[in-house]
Amino acid sequence: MKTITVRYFAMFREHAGVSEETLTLNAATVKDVFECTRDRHGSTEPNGHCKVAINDHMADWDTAVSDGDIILLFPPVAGG
Amino acid sequence: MKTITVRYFAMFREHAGVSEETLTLNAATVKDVFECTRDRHGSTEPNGHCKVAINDHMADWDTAVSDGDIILLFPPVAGG
Amino acid sequence: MGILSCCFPQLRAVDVIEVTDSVIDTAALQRSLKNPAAGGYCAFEGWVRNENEGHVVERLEYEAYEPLVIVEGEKVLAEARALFPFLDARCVHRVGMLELGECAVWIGVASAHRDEAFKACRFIIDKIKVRLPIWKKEHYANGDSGWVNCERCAAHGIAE
Amino acid sequence: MGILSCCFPQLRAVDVIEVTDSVIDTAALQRSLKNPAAGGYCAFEGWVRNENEGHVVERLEYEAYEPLVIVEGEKVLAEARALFPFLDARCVHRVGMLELGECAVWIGVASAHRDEAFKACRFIIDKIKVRLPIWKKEHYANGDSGWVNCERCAAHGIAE
Repeated sequence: MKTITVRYFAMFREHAGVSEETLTLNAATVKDVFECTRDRHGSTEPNGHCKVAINDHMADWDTAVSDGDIILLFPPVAGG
Repeated sequence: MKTITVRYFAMFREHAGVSEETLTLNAATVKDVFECTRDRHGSTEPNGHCKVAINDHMADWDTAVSDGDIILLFPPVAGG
Repeated sequence: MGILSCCFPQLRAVDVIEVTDSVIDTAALQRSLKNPAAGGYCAFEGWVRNENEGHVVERLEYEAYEPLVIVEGEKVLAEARALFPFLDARCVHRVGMLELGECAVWIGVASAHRDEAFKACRFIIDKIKVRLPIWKKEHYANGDSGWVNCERCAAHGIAE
Repeated sequence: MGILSCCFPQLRAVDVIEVTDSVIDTAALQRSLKNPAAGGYCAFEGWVRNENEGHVVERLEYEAYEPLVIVEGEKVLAEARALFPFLDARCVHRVGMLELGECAVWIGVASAHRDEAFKACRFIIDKIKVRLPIWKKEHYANGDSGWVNCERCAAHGIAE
């Protein structure tokens, strides 16, 4: 089990009701974190539509997570 | 013979030393006017690089000229 | 409509091309294209730059035959509208003597989405450069000057 | 150089992307791209429009994660510069609540010739829309609101 800080943005934050929380999870990759927190961020999106960052660096879905990481979960972006 | 008013623009005007003159020419088309006035406008350009207008309407080189027409001789354009 | 007519004062039905011998007020022109249905705006400006084909340029002098600039310019705008349906487009070309950095031509296009705005703006400047009766004379640092040949002539060579 | 440094006050070596919660001062941004070697300038602005997919839109709310907007935005600008060598480019994206007609994003590119300016500007806005961590929520006339899905998602469908 790892202690991970998860930050939610936009629609994810609205669904979770918090912008950030620290969770203890059984997760190897950021994709695992995304799946484990589905009931928090409420996304029905395939994760391929979303983006993720670890400690302020954009990450791939199969990037490994470590104890103490800060994971940023980004819903589909729509700038401009 | 026709009496034609010819207006020169940009480098043509500079070479002719006048912006407009009335000439009596043996000319059937505006191309004839262009050729007859080569020593005036000084162009070594093929006429295909230039443009011409009759009485403020853009014309083709084979458009016929009439007595009293005002022919505008435009050197190669370079706007923008 | 009170609020809309305040924020969008100049909803226009026709596309406009103009010739001016004064500094082009690009900010005012841009405001005139504001439209509540517009999601994308693309602008192009041609600036006087300090070099052309190896010559150091100090000034540019533009001459235009305004009556046919307007007629041909309106045709270009209508063609652009038919190809890339936009909301509004405007174009202003300056004439007279311009210093380095000054704006010689401004084009603005507002459209619902960005694709039409970009494509129409590019189409309009490309056509303006080769179709409108406008000429420019470069004034060089060494005191010489020279009329600039049109882009199409340069691209196709003298033999055309 | 006295005259040049007066007319061209902000010659810069790097391309800049910024996030702001204030009105974007597009005129000042444009002036900052003035460069004596620039002959072409292309700008794009995204404006809040009154309709999206059949909904009457009254306001748009933008949220951004600024640290990664800057990092990813600088990557986009560097990619654009490699593909379409220009002189200078800048981008500003606004966040917070925007009214109809307000500018949400501004991109300006100055280059020696127009081709690079148009292509780089288009490249930058296309990438910004799908790569930067920015989200927008539409507020509708009927009181509802909704987050807008990204263009790429919409284009490729939910099955991707």
